[in-house]
Amino acid sequence: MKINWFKYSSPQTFYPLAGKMIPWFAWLAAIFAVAGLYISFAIAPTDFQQGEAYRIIFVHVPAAWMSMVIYIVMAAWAALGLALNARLSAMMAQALAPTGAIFTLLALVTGSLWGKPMWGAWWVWDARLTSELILLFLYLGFIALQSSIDDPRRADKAGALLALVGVVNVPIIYFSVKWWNTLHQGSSINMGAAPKMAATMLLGMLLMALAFWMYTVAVALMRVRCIMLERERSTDWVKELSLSVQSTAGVKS
Amino acid sequence: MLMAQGLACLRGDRLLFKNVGFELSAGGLMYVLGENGSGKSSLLRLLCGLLTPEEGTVFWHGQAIKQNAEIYQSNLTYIGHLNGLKDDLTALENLQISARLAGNEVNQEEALNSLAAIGIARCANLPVGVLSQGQKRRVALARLWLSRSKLWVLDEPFAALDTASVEVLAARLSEHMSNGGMTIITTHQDVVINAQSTQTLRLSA
Amino acid sequence: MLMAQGLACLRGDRLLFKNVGFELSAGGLMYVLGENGSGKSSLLRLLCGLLTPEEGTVFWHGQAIKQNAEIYQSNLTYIGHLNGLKDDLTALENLQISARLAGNEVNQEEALNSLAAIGIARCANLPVGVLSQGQKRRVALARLWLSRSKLWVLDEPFAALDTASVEVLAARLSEHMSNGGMTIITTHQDVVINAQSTQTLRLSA
Amino acid sequence: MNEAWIIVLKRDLLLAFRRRSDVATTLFFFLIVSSLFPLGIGPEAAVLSSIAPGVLWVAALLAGMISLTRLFAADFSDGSLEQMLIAPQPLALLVLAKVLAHWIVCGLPVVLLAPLIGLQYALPNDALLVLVLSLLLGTPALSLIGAIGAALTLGVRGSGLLVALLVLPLYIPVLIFGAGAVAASQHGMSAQAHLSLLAACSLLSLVLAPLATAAALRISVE
Amino acid sequence: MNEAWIIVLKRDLLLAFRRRSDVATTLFFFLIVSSLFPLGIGPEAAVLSSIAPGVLWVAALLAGMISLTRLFAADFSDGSLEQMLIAPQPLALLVLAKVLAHWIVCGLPVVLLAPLIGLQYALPNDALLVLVLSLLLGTPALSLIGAIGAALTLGVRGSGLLVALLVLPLYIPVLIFGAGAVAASQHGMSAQAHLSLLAACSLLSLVLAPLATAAALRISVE
Amino acid sequence: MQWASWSAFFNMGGYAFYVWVSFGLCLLCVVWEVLALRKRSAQALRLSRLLAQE
Ligand code: HEM
Ligand SMILES: Nc1ncnc2c1ncn2[C@@H]1O[C@H](COP(=O)(O)OP(=O)(O)OP(=O)(O)O)[C@@H](O)[C@H]1O
Ligand SMILES: Nc1ncnc2c1ncn2[C@@H]1O[C@H](COP(=O)(O)OP(=O)(O)OP(=O)(O)O)[C@@H](O)[C@H]1O
Ligand SMILES: [Mg+2]
Ligand SMILES: [Mg+2]
Repeated sequence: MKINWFKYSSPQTFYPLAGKMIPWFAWLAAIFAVAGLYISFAIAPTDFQQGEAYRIIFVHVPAAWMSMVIYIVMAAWAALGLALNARLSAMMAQALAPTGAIFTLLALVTGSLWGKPMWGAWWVWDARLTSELILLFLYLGFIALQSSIDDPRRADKAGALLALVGVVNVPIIYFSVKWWNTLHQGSSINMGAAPKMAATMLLGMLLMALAFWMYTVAVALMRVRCIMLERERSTDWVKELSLSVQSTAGVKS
Repeated sequence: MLMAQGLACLRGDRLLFKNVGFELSAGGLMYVLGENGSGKSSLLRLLCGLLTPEEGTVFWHGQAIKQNAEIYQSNLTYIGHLNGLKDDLTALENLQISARLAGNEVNQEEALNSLAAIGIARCANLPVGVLSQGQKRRVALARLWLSRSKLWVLDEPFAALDTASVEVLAARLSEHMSNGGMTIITTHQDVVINAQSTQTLRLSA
Repeated sequence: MLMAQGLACLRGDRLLFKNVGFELSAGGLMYVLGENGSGKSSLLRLLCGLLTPEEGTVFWHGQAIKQNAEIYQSNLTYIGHLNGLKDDLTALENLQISARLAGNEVNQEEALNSLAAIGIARCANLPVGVLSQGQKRRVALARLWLSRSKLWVLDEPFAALDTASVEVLAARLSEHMSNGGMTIITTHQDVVINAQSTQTLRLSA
Repeated sequence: MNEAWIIVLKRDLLLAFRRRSDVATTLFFFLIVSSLFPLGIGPEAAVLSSIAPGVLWVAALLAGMISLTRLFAADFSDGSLEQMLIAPQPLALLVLAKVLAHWIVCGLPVVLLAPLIGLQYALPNDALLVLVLSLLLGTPALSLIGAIGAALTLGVRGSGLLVALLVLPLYIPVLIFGAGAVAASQHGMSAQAHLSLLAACSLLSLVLAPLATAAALRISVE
Repeated sequence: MNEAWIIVLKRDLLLAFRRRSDVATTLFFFLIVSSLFPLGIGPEAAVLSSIAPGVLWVAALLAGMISLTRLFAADFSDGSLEQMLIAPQPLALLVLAKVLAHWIVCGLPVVLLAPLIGLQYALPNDALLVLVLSLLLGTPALSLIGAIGAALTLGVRGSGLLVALLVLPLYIPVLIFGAGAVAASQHGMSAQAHLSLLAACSLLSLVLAPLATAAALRISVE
Repeated sequence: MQWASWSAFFNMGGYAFYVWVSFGLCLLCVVWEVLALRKRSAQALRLSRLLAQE
């Protein structure tokens, strides 16, 4: 089954390439983060309704965005892996899932931390909050399924199938949850109450989102390298690599 | 009629075998031999299409079995380690259902006859759950008296059978081959089976 | 030392056997033979105390085994159809745990040696779930190299083993008997085992 | 009739008949779960009737899910599943037959029992009717979606609860529309919209789920 | 230490560790089930907080029961159970070790997660504390009683219903005292009495359940 | 620049807890994830080195 679709789809060639890409994305992430944090804390004015608490928006919203984007990207990799039987795609999907779950968790936690001062409650069953919670469940299901299957190729395929089923369902879930909350008389507060966004705030959020995005790429590449090492443990290239790393101790491959 | 080319099988991260090929024609019998863990069962599952080979292809009448799965499968009878029996159904019901699922319509009398052939007519109306290991195996093997498939793939059919049953089964296999059927079999026992042509595939761990 | 008197076994509404009795003394080997379904496995489970006999009693050193269960059980090693292995644990872990549960403290080296003795040292650190049928059986049987029990009760230990392993196991059994142990065994294969005294119990269906 | 799917359907129904008590357990589970709440929450009729749609639907959902975890497990461990995979018929069809049998055996009784429990929760008559209707339209989707989860987790370590984790989030739309329908009729509104959405969920899963399940089975049996 | 029960305990913990996802799934089952109710019932905080004690306890009960149904199933089908039966140690002790392992792995995490979910149901702080306490005292009883049921279901055809009939009624006192304790503290009363009763349930089942379970296992294995 | 002093900055208009915990948690997740991955990678390399030297 050797489709030499693309030279870098083989772990052996992708591993060093990824290694070269990681620092670039890491630096980009750092630069965007510094710029974003500068805007969020130094430039953006105090909100007259919410006071300084609104600054949570600069991590909350980018995290929420990333949680959704990553799921879609992950499903796309999974589909590609299933369709082309390409190992690398499946590994990318697997590498993205934990980061996606972390961002989902961060969105939930920062949202809660925002909700407490604004609404007086850590949690309300608002449509958007609820669907974010369900998204967390979907991520966890994907991770749990993959981690409980030993055979990596089977895990890849099963995970990919699950991600695809999830993608079909995500919009359905999203709209049903939305509808659910508007039909029952909703909570008196909702996130629409957040202030109309000023341009600086939007810029800050965008920069932070870019930082998160670059970070995600860097971390996913790191994780995919780990996965490659673990899976191809008994192949020659990994053995050679591990020996060469030792001989040039401290130098990254 | 059945041909395999360059088969390789990877389980976990171990390559069990590679470059396995053979040709089996009508009336042919093939023994798959090898030590425990050498990959005999895996090879048989590959040949049935239950496992996807890492490399290589299996052909049935010149066509890859993945391409014309339905035709191939209607010519195939596979009996693996597992008997494929339901503990709550009687031997007779189990036999009829598994034969029908494989596409052979059978009536009750035919089913009873085949149970009698392998010597467990007495258990026909007992739920399979209460049978002994060897009796269960015999219920599963009784399908061979009903099967009209060309190709039989049998994974250690003789294990747990008593001597009388081994002989009965060997006779049935010989009959199948003399009717132009094909059989692929793994076993650790020495059993005499007659065939128009006999070949041996030895896997080494 | 082991004595059975007037054993009868009822499974469902069928009387499998009745009035089965025997005496087995140190160094003795007993084959339990019979066709599929004649009640060999049931007899073995009776002797282990896993089944309660319909009639009759099993005595160990003159005492009914129900009366002094703990002493009897600390002298007993039983390996049934089922291997008693956990798929998620490695062969080594499985072996150590099952030996300890039976009351034999073993260290890792001893366990490794016994895996090596039956030829699966290579699989020692693999989870048992990925092993082949015969390999799993060998992991279960490796306990016999660690066991210090007097009485071994083995249900078809040779099924699914390749020829080399059969010989290794037979040699181990002979050694056990020459050390004054006792073995009760069922099998459908012809295997040469040496014992100070050999007897055969034939059950007819 | 010798279509393979009819054989599978008949076989599964026969098996269920032989193990009648299994069927009873699903039903009993539903019954118990829905009667535990009054014990945990207290007996006020007003509170109970306001939470009834949600509780009954969640109970139905859980009952369905729990009985599903074993949809393919027995077939897998006794080898019948292998035989189904190499049967000369489309696997998706056989899967559909199995799901249908499961629904007849586990889904339908719950649907029929539900109004009885609704009475305990002091639901008015038209709400009871809507409850039955919504369950009738929604439970097939539960069975179909659940089958995917059951197939994916076959032979996997700790599959029982894993199924829950995979499947329950996917059940949420069905829950929302189902409970929504009953609640709407409780508040004197029309349940039509919810019911159509439920039917749409079932239809969509009827088309897609058997294919996904068949693919998952092939993966799991490797 | 070579006591057989310690070996069993260690083995089961090791197995659970190998299948870490199992532990996580019990937890997530609890989490998901308790988040389903708001979706079925509606988001009003007042309603939710009034039903929270009942809902959370029922969810804990279900999570326990579901993970328990298979407490001995794997041991039974792979033959380890036979080996435990003929081990030269009292079976009841080995059973206790298995139940303890199960509780550490499945019960304890639920206890620890519960307050987080309590927050979602808008429970006040002291009610949260009582919730944790009541779960801590009550879940051992659930595990111990459930083990009897698990032992009875083993391989015995048609015992499914029997188990549900046997176990769930026995769970009911635990549910009532547990939910009662939380509700009491919600209403500003002392939860002391409820909590002592819970502890009594656990102690009683600690004494009786292992013996009953051992007897049931011997019957099931015949 | 809108902060009168560093202490005003750290005080975040009385919302210090919420704001700093939010940002702190993000930072913590990032740091933890990166460190965990480096450890995992080192472990994988060590294991395959052991395999290679065998
Ligand atoms: C646990 C609690 C919360 C969760 C799970 C949550 C979740 C989300 C999600 C998923 C988004 C992205 C939605 C989208 O882009 O379509 C989002 C955006 C947002 N959230 Fe939250 N949120 C929470 C609490 C809050 C609170 C308390 C506030 C403010 C009072 C808030 C204000 C916002 C704002 C202003 C946006 C950006 C809206 C937009 O881009 O259209 N969130 N949140
Ligand atoms: N629980 C049971 N209920 C009813 N009958 C049973 C039960 N268990 C076993 N039997 C019957 O007891 C008989 C003997 O079974 P047993 O397993 O002891 O046979 P065996 O001699 O070991 O056969 P084999 O060589 O096939 O292993 C069988 O005919 C079986 O049908
Ligand atoms: N799912 C799996 N993952 C990893 N390895 C596996 C898997 N299944 C089987 N193996 C390995 O493949 C090898 C061959 O297994 P197989 O069952 O084909 O052997 P076999 O020749 O049939 O042996 P036996 O004579 O014992 O039946 C074994 O060493 C086993 O450890
Ligand atoms: Mg084999
Ligand atoms: Mg037997």
